[in-house]
Amino acid sequence: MEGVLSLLSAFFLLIGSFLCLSGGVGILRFPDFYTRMHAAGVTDTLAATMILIGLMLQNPEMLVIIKLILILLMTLFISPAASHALGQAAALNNLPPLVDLHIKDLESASASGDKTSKS
Amino acid sequence: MVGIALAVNQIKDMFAVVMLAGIYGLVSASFFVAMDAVDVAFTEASVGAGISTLLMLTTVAMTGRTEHEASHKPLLALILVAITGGLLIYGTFDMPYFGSADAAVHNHVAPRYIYDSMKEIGVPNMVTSVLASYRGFDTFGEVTVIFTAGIGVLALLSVAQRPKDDAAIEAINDSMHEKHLILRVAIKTMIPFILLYAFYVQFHGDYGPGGGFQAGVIFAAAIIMYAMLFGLSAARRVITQPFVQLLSALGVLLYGSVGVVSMINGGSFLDYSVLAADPIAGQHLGILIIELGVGLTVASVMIIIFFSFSARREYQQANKGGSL
Amino acid sequence: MTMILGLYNYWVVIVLMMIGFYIIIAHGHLIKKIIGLNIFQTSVFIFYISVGKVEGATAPIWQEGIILYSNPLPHVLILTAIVVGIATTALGLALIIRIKEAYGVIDEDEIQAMDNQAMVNQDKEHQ
Amino acid sequence: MVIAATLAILVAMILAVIRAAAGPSLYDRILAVNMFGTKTVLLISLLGFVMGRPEFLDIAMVYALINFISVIGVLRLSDAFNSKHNGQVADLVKRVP
Repeated sequence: MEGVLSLLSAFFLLIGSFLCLSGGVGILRFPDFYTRMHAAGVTDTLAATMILIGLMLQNPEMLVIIKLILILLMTLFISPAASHALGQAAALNNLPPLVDLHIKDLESASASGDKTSKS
Repeated sequence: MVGIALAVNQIKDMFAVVMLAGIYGLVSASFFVAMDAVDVAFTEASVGAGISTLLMLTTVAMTGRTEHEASHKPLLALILVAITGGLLIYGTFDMPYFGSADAAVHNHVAPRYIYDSMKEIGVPNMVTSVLASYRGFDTFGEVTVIFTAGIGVLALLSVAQRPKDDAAIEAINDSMHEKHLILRVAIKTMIPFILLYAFYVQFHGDYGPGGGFQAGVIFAAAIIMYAMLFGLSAARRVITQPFVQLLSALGVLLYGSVGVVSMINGGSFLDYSVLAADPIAGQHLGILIIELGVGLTVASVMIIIFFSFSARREYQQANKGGSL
Repeated sequence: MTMILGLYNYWVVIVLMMIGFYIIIAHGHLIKKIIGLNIFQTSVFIFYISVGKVEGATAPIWQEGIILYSNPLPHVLILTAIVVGIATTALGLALIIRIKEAYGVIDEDEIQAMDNQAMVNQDKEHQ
Repeated sequence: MVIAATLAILVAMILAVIRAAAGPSLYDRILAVNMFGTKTVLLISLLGFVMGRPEFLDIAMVYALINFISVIGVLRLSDAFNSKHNGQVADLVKRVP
């Protein structure tokens, strides 16, 4: 039983670490804000969940587990709300996504950029 | 941390600098956890990362974002800094090594705090017992300083304002409702838990990390959150200005009067052992009450500071037709 | 080598302190100065906390079976210092806002220039 | 395993800091700070386990709360930067190959 638990916990922690790292690489390497937000937002929540579950399996004390569950609930509550607010604010304030720009050629891209900056 | 500090030095955009300062606060709090200073990390977490970033950002929003190129030569400053740093590093060669147990700091009063506080005070968290009992007078001074700072901010930034009528508040409320629907629902759900958690931190400070300072800041943070999403006037209706001012004074008063009561009971100022028949019970009672006083003052001063900052901002915006 | 390992925490503190110091004296922007002051302050916090750390000890909260604790005294001092620090920072920021309202700028040099100008004008009026 | 996770989080934190320092737009910075905050929550919980005193999860909880508050605050205030922000958008657009 003990061995199974620690193995499971190690597994969860491993997944969590991997997600963390991929999120970090994503936030650094992706080309524009929205893709970066995708990388950070998605991995953040799942990585936190995985690591917290991994920690829960490590400690048999009830109080610690309750606190971990509280943190987990809070993360699940907060992280999507914050991501949503961030994305909404960016969209409302005319931060253009990169996708639209690839369709047009460079001149019209910079022209539309100028237009947004004047509006 | 050094890297972040250097970046702060280089970047001209004030907004980025403030964000980096926020990260800097987070890093230093993690460092405090690694150094066993859990109570300090607690405080830094609630203060350095949240409130101070918020205040700085409000100021940046009110004063403009860019920094001009410095006109004078920074070389002189650099030389001065290099000389001072060199002297200080020279000074460290006599210092005790990091983590050594026989350094001078660990030899005078600290052993008594560590080994006797359980007997004398009966509170497991030594930081709390030192803070509230052994060095209670110190803490009284700190609380007074915070109170004074609150008064100072109030004197500098308060604007004469007439309370808005209900219709205006409703209008603001509706306009924000559209924009921040999801956030408002999320926060509405969370605020009661945050307040409850603040009380937990307040009264659990004897047994784990926490205490009046931290609880005050968390409590204030919940109110600040409400004010940010539901409009300042709506928050002011819940917590009126005279009420917080009264509360902040009341906290200091509570602290001081515990000291006076212990003097009346025959002890010296802030000596809680005489508050109850049993010295340890007296200590418990005293610590509980003064932590409450500290919590009240800190919470209300933080609320006062935030309210005055954002009221000032609204006032400026109203005077300039909504543009900065 | 042992010296480097034993003293590096002080050196980090000094480097941070000097960066804060440099920001305070070399930059004219008042908010930046406040941030510099905060960095300086944090370096002092780190100094205190790292002095209080004992190798192999744990946090100073009493628990059955633990003998070695870190020193609680610096923690107390720094805990209050942090909260007082935020209060004074708020006061400084409030002052900055008032300066901005009075002068329209928050750059040290420009404020000085405006002050000098005002002084010159006053002198002219007297003559 | 716990230590490995701690190291992974540290690396992710460093990457987030680089993004916060470099990030061309305002929202990139806010995003990086937000991510840094969540990572700090995880780091502190992990550190509690590494040091063998896992009852210090309170701090992690405060972090989760306060981080959220600061992100919300930043977003509310960032409306004030709107007019100044659009210049940056133009820069961003021009940088696209």
